[in-house]
Amino acid sequence: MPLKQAITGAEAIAYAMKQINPDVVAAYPITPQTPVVEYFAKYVADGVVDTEMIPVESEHSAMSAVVGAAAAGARSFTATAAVGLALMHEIVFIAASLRLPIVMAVANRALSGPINIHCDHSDSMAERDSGWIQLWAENAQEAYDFTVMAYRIAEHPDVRLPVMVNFDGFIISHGVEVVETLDDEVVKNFVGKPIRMNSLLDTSKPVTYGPLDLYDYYFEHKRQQIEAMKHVPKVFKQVAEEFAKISGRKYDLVDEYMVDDAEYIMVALGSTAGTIKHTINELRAQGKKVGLVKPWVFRPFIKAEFQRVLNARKGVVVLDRAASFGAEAPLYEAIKSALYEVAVRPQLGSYVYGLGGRDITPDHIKQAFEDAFKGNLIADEERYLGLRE
Amino acid sequence: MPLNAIELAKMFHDKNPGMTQGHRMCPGCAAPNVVRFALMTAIAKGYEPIIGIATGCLEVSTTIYPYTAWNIPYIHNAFENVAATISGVETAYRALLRKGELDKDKKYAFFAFGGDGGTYDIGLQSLSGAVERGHKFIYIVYDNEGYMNTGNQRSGATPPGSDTTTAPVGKKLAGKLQLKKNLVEIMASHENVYVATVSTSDPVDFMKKIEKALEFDGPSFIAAYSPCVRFWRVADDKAVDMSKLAIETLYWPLYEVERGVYRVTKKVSNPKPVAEYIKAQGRFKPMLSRPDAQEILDELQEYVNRRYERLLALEEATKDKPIR
Amino acid sequence: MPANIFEIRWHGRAGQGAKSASQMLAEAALDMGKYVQAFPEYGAERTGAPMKAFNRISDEPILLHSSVEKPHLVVVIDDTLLGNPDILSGTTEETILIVNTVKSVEWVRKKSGFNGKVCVVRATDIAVEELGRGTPNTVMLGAIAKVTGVIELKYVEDKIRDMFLKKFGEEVVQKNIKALHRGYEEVTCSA
Amino acid sequence: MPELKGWKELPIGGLIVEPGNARQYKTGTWRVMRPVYQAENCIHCMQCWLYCPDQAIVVEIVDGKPKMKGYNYYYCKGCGLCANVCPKSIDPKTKQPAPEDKRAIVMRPETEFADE
Repeated sequence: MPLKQAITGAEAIAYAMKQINPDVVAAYPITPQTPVVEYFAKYVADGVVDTEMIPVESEHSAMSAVVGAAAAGARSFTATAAVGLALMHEIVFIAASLRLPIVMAVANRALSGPINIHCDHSDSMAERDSGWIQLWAENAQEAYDFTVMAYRIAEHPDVRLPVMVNFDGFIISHGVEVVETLDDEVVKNFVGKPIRMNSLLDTSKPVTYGPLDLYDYYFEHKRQQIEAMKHVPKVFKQVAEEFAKISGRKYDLVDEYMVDDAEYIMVALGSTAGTIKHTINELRAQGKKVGLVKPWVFRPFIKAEFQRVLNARKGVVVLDRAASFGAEAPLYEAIKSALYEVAVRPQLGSYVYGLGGRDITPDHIKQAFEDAFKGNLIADEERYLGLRE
Repeated sequence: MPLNAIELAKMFHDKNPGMTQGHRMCPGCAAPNVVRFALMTAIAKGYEPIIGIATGCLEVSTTIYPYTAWNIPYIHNAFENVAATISGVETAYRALLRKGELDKDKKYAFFAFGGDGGTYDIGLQSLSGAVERGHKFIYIVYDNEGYMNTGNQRSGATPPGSDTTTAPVGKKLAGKLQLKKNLVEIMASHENVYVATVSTSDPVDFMKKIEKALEFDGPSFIAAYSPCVRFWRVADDKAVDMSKLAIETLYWPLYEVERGVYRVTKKVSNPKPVAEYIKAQGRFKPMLSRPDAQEILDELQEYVNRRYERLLALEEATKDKPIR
Repeated sequence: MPANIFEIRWHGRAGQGAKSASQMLAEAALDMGKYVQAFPEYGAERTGAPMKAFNRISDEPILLHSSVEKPHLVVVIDDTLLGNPDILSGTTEETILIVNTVKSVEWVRKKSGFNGKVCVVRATDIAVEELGRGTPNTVMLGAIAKVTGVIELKYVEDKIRDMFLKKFGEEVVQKNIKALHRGYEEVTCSA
Repeated sequence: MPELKGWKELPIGGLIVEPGNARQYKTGTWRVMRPVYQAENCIHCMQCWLYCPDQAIVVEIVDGKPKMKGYNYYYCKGCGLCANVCPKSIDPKTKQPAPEDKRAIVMRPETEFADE
């Protein structure tokens, strides 16, 4: 029987990992990811899981160790946040290039400096071209569900790419919410046995991982990675469909909320999407035709989904919890680029909000929608919510 | 009986010991022999080696896509993380063994190889962490005293007076001014570790130490003296000669530390002056033509003497009572 | 804020257990079939610094992820915090204030300058009497149950049992339940 | 060089799944000095075999003992380490380099073998 628990997002992810019972977990504590590691370490200490845990001396070694473990055929997991992810950066790319089905939970937190421990998306946005699949959770429930789904996507023979499960630091990681967890057996059967390929431990078929790959072959290997990303939508949908059968919860590439008749649509990632939904409910009560599209899958970025949903709307407001200094904010840039090819382009507006954990409230969201209602969205103007002038 | 050339030739004359022909290391490089000596020992003793290599000469020259000079499982991850990487492989082994997914009678040996750059400098944190965590693996640094892969830049292992491109001998400065980092002692300061220095010029000692490392219940760190004939500016056939000279001058003392117990495995009763070693190599030539050359030589000689005396004292001190 | 979401703000000092109390409240409310949130405010504070924690309780799924700005209930675990302007932030005359103090309602009103409904409970004293240590959480939950009805005692009792039975045994469970009930019984409010 | 395959044909991840295929790569073209084996002086001590960094010494087992049979010039890079470590390269009495006709290995410029 599914169980409703009041738990934090960090505990929800650790709980999912407990049910998955991975072979190897290598992680280093960093706020606000730390409770994920702590909860999991307790499972290991209590013998609830068979996992071998590597308490590494840095995030760089965490990612390095899971690369080694995954290449050895172990189902491997790590978790990090912010500057920890930045420290891993080099190896994040290597993990994807070696096509290792690693899963990593990222408690999204602002990158330094100045140092800040609170939520924004600058950490994962800096890794968006690393070749990892990026799933973005709105709440602890989605963080749990994506963790359960992640290995099925990562290990799929058509994909073989690492998956990053993003969940907002503190807001989701430390906030207690109601999470409906599945039975251990159900998760175990859903995730299944690891699909191992080219294990280093198979000495009968020795493989060489990570050779020097020069201009005569490197490009072809990158092309393969590009291709693998193209297979993600199909595989994600398959896995999501199966997941719906065991959970009753339906996921897709994008989450569409009240979009059918919406004239104005907001686009946002993570926990803010929930606050936007809440605000949409209020605005709908006032007769405003507003909706939300939230990328559940941000990498690969599925243009067609946004073209389908956003075509011919009156206004599209994109909220970014990360700035791209000297360029358009990352989510906005992607949406704007997608809309180049739609039949009827909506008015578009870019809003950056919530950097370093600055609160985003329904009032801020209404403010952005107001601009849209007035026809006052300017595609080339970046605006800020909750910022003091 | 210790392994010797005749026995090894019988075993390996028709097969490659992990590393194969067709690699593209420089002619006369010592590193392939460091690898072969280690892997032959492991295979001869019934182990199946799995190796990780840090970015460096050995890595780039043996795995130029689509070719690999390895017929054993191999992973290269990055420059600074081979210890962490192999710790992941070793942990995966323990996890899968526990879950009954591996043949429990099979003896794996996990090796990590790194140059001095990847070990003394950029990879030191990763190495220290992996050793502290107690993974059962053997880390071998092939120490050629500089970033030779990229053309002779200074590393923490470069000796004073050596001419490198990033610490060149100039009108003012005599090349690298600092002593070589004593990494062996740093590694010996980790608890529950087996640490040894080796040289290909003493294969019996080399292989005995590898054997010990294989049997040691914990991590091992082996520092292998590995002349770079190219950037030390010696003739292609001089790697073994230089290694011998390094031992005879006490520049590279052969010893081991097992859980704090020191043992000097090669006693040198009448050491040759270290100047003989220095003067045999072109990399010191620019320094030797400076007016302060003698001062530098004297300092180095003094250091070498002091280090050896210290080792003998530690051997004596830990003989009956380990220091930990 | 839609009326169907009940919002609570806790004020305490880091280390006093406001975070745990808010989580326990959330769990009890969940067992009542409610949707809940509990989240503390994180800075870099160490033991003793003033801190806040929050709850949302609703009959419907809670989508909001912003912080609580207009609490329906403010719970103050440490009366030395009264006078701190944070405590009144976002409150109206509709807001209820529950304070752990041995002082009177009038004293609290004067000290805080708060005009709405004020309730007081000697939570620390009761905890010392019943549990032998001054951890006021369960007493405060009893007071909240009485004053607001957002949680019911029997659900909190179940939580107490979940938390303490295995670790400390039935005696500790009973002591905590007693403390809970005394909080319920002994909280007094302004008219 | 092998045929340059397109991206659809290559194994993913840059993996090399054919162990030791570097053996196809001829390192013998690097050689400028050639070691020449003079079997009549060889004592089959296997020092050359032990030290050859390119595994270019050909050894066969005869009556249970390894015998040096010469070079695999496909791989030999001509570093001369074999000649250097060969005990027959030193005159046991004088401790000086032995005369060439007494050695088991002598190094010759590759140009002398241009016809081959």
